[in-house]
Amino acid sequence: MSETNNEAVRSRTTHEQRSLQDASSERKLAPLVPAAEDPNRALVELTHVEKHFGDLHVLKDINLRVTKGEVLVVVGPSGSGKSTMCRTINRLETIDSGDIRIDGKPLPQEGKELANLRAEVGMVFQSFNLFANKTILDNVTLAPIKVRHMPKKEAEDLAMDLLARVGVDSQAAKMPSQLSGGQQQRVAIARALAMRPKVMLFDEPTSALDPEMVNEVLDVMVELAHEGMTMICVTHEMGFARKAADRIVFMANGQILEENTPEEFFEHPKTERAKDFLSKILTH
Amino acid sequence: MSETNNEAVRSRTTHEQRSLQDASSERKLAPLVPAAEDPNRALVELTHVEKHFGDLHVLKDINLRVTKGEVLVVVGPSGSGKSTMCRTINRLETIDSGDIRIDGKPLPQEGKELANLRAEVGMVFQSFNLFANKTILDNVTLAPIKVRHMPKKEAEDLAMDLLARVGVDSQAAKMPSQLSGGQQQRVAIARALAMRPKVMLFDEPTSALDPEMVNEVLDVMVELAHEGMTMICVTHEMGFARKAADRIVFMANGQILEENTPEEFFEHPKTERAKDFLSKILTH
Amino acid sequence: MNGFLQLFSQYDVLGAFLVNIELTLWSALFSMILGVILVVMRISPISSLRVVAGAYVELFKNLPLTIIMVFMVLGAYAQLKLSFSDTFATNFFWLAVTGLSLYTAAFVCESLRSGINTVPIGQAEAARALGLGFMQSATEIILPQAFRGSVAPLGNTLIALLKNSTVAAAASVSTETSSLMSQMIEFRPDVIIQIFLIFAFGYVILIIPIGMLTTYLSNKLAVRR
Amino acid sequence: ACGADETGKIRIGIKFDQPGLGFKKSGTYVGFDVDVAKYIAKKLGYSEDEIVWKEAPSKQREAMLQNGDVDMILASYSITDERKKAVSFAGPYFVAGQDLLVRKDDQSINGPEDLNGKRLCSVTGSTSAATVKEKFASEVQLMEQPGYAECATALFSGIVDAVTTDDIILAGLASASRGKLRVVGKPFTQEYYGVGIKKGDTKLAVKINNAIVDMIQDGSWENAVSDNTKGTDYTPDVRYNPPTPNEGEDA
Amino acid sequence: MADTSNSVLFDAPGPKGRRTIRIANWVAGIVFAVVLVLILMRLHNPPDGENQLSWELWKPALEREAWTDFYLPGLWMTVKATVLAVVGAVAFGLVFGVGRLLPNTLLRGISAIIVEFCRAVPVLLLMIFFWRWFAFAGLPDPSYWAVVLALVLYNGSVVAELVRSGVGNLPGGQREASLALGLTETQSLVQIEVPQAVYAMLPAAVTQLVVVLKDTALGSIIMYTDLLQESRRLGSMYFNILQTLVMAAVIYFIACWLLSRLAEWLPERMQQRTAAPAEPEPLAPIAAGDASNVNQIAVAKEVEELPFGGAPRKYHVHHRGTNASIRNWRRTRYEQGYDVEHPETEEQHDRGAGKPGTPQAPDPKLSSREHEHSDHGTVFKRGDNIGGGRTSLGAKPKI
Ligand SMILES: Nc1ncnc2c1ncn2[C@@H]1O[C@H](COP(=O)(O)OP(=O)(O)OP(=O)(O)O)[C@@H](O)[C@H]1O
Ligand SMILES: Nc1ncnc2c1ncn2[C@@H]1O[C@H](COP(=O)(O)OP(=O)(O)OP(=O)(O)O)[C@@H](O)[C@H]1O
Ligand SMILES: [Mg+2]
Ligand SMILES: [Mg+2]
Repeated sequence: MSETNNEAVRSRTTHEQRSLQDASSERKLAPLVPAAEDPNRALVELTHVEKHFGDLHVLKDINLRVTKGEVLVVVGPSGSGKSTMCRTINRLETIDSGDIRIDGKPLPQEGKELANLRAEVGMVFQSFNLFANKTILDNVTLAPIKVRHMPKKEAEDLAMDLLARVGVDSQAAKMPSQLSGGQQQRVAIARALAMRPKVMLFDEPTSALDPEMVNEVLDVMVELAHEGMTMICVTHEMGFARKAADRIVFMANGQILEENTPEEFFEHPKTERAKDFLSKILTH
Repeated sequence: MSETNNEAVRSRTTHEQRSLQDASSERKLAPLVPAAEDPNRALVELTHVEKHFGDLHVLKDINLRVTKGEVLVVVGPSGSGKSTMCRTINRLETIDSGDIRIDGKPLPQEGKELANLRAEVGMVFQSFNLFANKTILDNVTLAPIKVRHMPKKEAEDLAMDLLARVGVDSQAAKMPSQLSGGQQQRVAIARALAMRPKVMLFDEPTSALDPEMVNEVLDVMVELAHEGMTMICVTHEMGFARKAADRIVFMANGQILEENTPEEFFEHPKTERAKDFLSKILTH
Repeated sequence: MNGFLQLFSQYDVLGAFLVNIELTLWSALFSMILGVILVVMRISPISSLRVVAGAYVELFKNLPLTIIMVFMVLGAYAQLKLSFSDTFATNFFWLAVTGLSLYTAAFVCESLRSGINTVPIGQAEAARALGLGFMQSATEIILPQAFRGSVAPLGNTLIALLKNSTVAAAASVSTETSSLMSQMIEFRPDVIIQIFLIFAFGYVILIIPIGMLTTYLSNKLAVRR
Repeated sequence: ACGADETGKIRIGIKFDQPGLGFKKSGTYVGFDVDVAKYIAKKLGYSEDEIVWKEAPSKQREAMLQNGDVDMILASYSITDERKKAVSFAGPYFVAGQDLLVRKDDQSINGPEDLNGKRLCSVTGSTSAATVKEKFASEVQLMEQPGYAECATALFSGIVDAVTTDDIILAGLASASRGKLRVVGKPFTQEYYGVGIKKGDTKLAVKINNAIVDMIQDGSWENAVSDNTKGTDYTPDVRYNPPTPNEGEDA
Repeated sequence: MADTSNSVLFDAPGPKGRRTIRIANWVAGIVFAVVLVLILMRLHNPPDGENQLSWELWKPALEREAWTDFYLPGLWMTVKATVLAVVGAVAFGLVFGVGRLLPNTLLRGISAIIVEFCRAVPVLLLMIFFWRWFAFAGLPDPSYWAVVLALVLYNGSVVAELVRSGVGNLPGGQREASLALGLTETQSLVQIEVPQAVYAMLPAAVTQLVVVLKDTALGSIIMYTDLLQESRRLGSMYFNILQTLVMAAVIYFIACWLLSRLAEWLPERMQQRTAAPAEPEPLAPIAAGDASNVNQIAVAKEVEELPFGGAPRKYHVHHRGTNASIRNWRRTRYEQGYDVEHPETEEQHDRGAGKPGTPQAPDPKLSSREHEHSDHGTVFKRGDNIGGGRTSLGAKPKI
């Protein structure tokens, strides 16, 4: 079934993609990702990361290395620590021990440097988290203006560019609550991209969406992957994982149990936990 | 793709089922359904049922007949009146005209008779609706004690029996909020079963659940179907529909548009609406 | 300083607080009773009862307590001859209690109703679907949950009542704290700030524990959903 | 106070809420205090539209004079030694006495001694009721109300039997009562109503005293009293009235 | 708030039920009418005193002069005090509400003490004190400023709590999203959280306006010439004080009632601009420093009624966001009793007891609740426990 599922995703994607490309050919858009330099540089590197919530050991000796341009998909049962790991990468969650490096530099602990680092790591949340008191456009321009001190005009141009790219430019003046979930999530992606991040983190970006809207968001992500963005995605969308991932990481109980290519992982999971998980996730 | 989907459901189900049966073989459990008598008796019969909400015509001339032991699955787009129909059957919603009979008797309008009838129709809600102020065990024993005047001891034995059957007996002393959605829904099924209902109504029992928990609930429902329970299920789980349904009813716009066997319905939907609906529902 | 201490032997500050506490307790009792009656009327299926209770609540919620207190004396007592005792002090005390109770009952009713509103309709439907009757589902499922949801708003109402008891001054109760504070200020305007702080902290000391207790109870009893 | 141009005008503090003495009605001010104030102002060289009336509630009178909010106050302001520490007085222009107001048909009360076992109303914060209780009738029950109108209403409806305060105020109430109330007419204290002025302003005090003398002599004083107590058979205590204004002339 | 109180208790009545209801309806209606008539008769013909319904008494209370000389000037004074008090209260509330959220412990503590103090002292005491104090100090218009200042302090403290619970009620995601974009904590507070808290609190602030308006009537006790005082004066001219007070009451009622309607009309509009629940009932937390009781009331808000009074279908919300407590998430839940056991011990327990084949839910309670996950697009984000780790006074566990 996963095969067919995947096919369905693919067919829809190419369709959507075409129209997106149509849109982008009308205006000249800047590339989303800074030009690649050394393809083997580690952009994100976690070594021996440990994290407790009180008595609960949520991250156990996590080691992970994401190189430039790589698309990493993290899967695993609920509560296995996927979100926590994702959030430690831009220090929304502190770690107890271990080391996290972004683009070779250790994660700053606080203050301006931390804010600057966070600006380089884009994050997209399950629940969109658009700023409810700002219009779509303001949502996207806020950080460039406040953090990057970009002139308002320039920030707005950039924002309209990005909104066009994710296909919601016509909604720029609306409030977030007036958009559908899928549109909101695409705005959230544009908002993160506006900071020209080196790496993007996605924490279950589609699981709060109505089924009909899942694909419009996945399409944007697929395109982003194609453009060479470095991405870490926590997701349950196996079709997307198969299609876009360079590598799949399987977590359970706070540990990384498997790391493999999509083909290998889906066809020949090595651990019992992964087999069990796949059987659960793929049956309906 | 639906084929594979279906297969997956089947394979998992049998696996789970086996283990459920293992569990039940450890203790001797009473059968869930009173011994069958006349297989062709109509347990639930709706004739010319009409219902408005203000100007909105939600049920238009509904005619439906469910015989003993039959498993009826109701599908249809959102807002088509599936839930409303389901709820009229035990008069959580009143009807404007038409006739509803349960086991040959017309639906009482109020008072003790209505309560008694409702006791014979089990209902499982989308949002579980476990009594938040009672423990799991009390949730299940409440109605047998209060309505059926069963001695406490006996009711508790019965409840533990049923909880074991749905696999949550270890949680009996907890409060509902401490259980996962899947567990809560299974308790809700046990609670309905504790009244030894003649027919069970399920209103989208899995759509408020996290994906991983859907199957644990569907498994219980499948087993129930196998034991011969008469069931009316509103659901979007097509795998379940294919596997367990004797008949599928397709509703749209308050009308019953199609009634057919699962095979016929899925392979050769007769109406455009059904085709359209199926194409939407089966793509992801 | 000596004069200041002398002020307290001369004026019965504790006694004044006692008057306010008594006013509060009696009014709490009566407003609770009336509030329950109102809420029952308000949620009953009988529309005339609903209308009357609704009108009552709207009326008292939107009138200044001061006016109500004045009406108690000039309207209820002077015109309708509602009298509790031939002794003026007692009579005005009870008139003040009546006024406070009438006023607070509207808020009690709202608190209880918001408690009932915290019960999701699904709970009632589940109870009905299992064959529980009206009394059974009310006593077993709805009211226990509704009561727990009312704890916090009721606590807020009680605190408001204690503070409002000072308005009894408008109903000629002259022994309570605000009247006494006025008298003391009249007598010793030079220590006005100290006098005020004494009374203010009296209320802080009374109210903080009520608040803590309410919070504790409402968290403790809260229905987890 | 609200930004009206006050240069070249005289600001006089009066009560706004005492029928018969100082009362705001249809945008104008009426009452005995008002009449006296107008007369004084005229003698000081201010026409009627050069007067700015200000409300002077009992508890704010000293402060208003000290701040210079008003030039003088005529607001049933009794001359006392305590008050003279903070302000000066001119006058007195009237000697009031504490008296009782009762229902017209109630013949049982003819003096403060008759109040034993009866109910008496006074306004919050005044000492007049306490005086009655201490000196004349220890068995009396007291009720405090925020204003005299409330007391009078209570008297109407029978929940109290008498209202006590200065006789001229009671007379004002009685005159507004459509003949249903009467003043007993046996004042049992003396209150010397003075014109409150800024402390030590002897020059002004002399001018005011002269004006009051004039007023008494040309009969305007008599007229003012009778105008404002119309409909009652009230007469001021003749033992003290009209008074000799001699306050505040020595510094 | 969706009013489900009726449908929650009563089943839709059948024919017999409807008849009983109809009869009861008439009986009750007649009883109330009779009571009303009795009261009016009593007023018409009291044992002593005058007929309170006579036109002679009502006319002076209703005529033109009464309005131009008494009610309208009084109302103006009332409005003057109300408006200034509201403006002051909002300013006070914003300053100290934000003060209670600042990272600095000292500022937070001071704000907390001020707010809690102002909330506990009866407004009347404040008024009397300021009135006397200002009079002694020789300020002009002491009663006006006393009324305004007392109302500012009390209502400002309520607004402060509304701001705080508004910020606390925001889903944690709003703050996280701004941090993730590289904004600093203070920027996030100023740009994102406080504006939304203000939108969320606006309806409640309008409700609070009703309280302010009503409380100005206390000013009459300290001789402020507001509507109540003016109508008393009018009444002392014709001895129809009851009538004039009734008129004052009617004016107060209408003004407050209109404001209440406004407060009910606002939330829908405000909800578009905030991720916190915007509600007309001020859900100011009760006790010193603890705002957590908000969540019990919030549950009710999830039930939204359908247009024709039937039962709403989808209200199961398993995940709620909370902003204030994000750092203390687990401890607060533990304190609130969601977790009877520590998750870890329980998992082991589960595993030990779990029978083979029992569908093993991966630690159900915690995981399912933490993440905001909403049913079908409508994202309900509700405050779960407010003020958990951020307040100095009440953040400690209550037991
Ligand atoms: N702030 C917190 N405080 C305490 N415990 C937490 C907190 N956040 C997460 N947890 C716990 O840590 C564990 C890992 O959580 P995490 O959210 O990372 O899981 P996940 O893999 O993302 O799950 P899901 O698929 O449900 O999103 C869970 O047991 C969760 O209950
Ligand atoms: N109590 C009510 N008052 C008014 N309209 C209602 C009420 N309940 C349902 N409706 C409307 O009646 C129609 C049918 O609703 P119903 O819930 O039966 O649909 P459904 O098929 O169950 O949809 P879904 O798949 O979304 O659950 C919808 O348009 C709904 O908005
Ligand atoms: Mg997660
Ligand atoms: Mg439905």
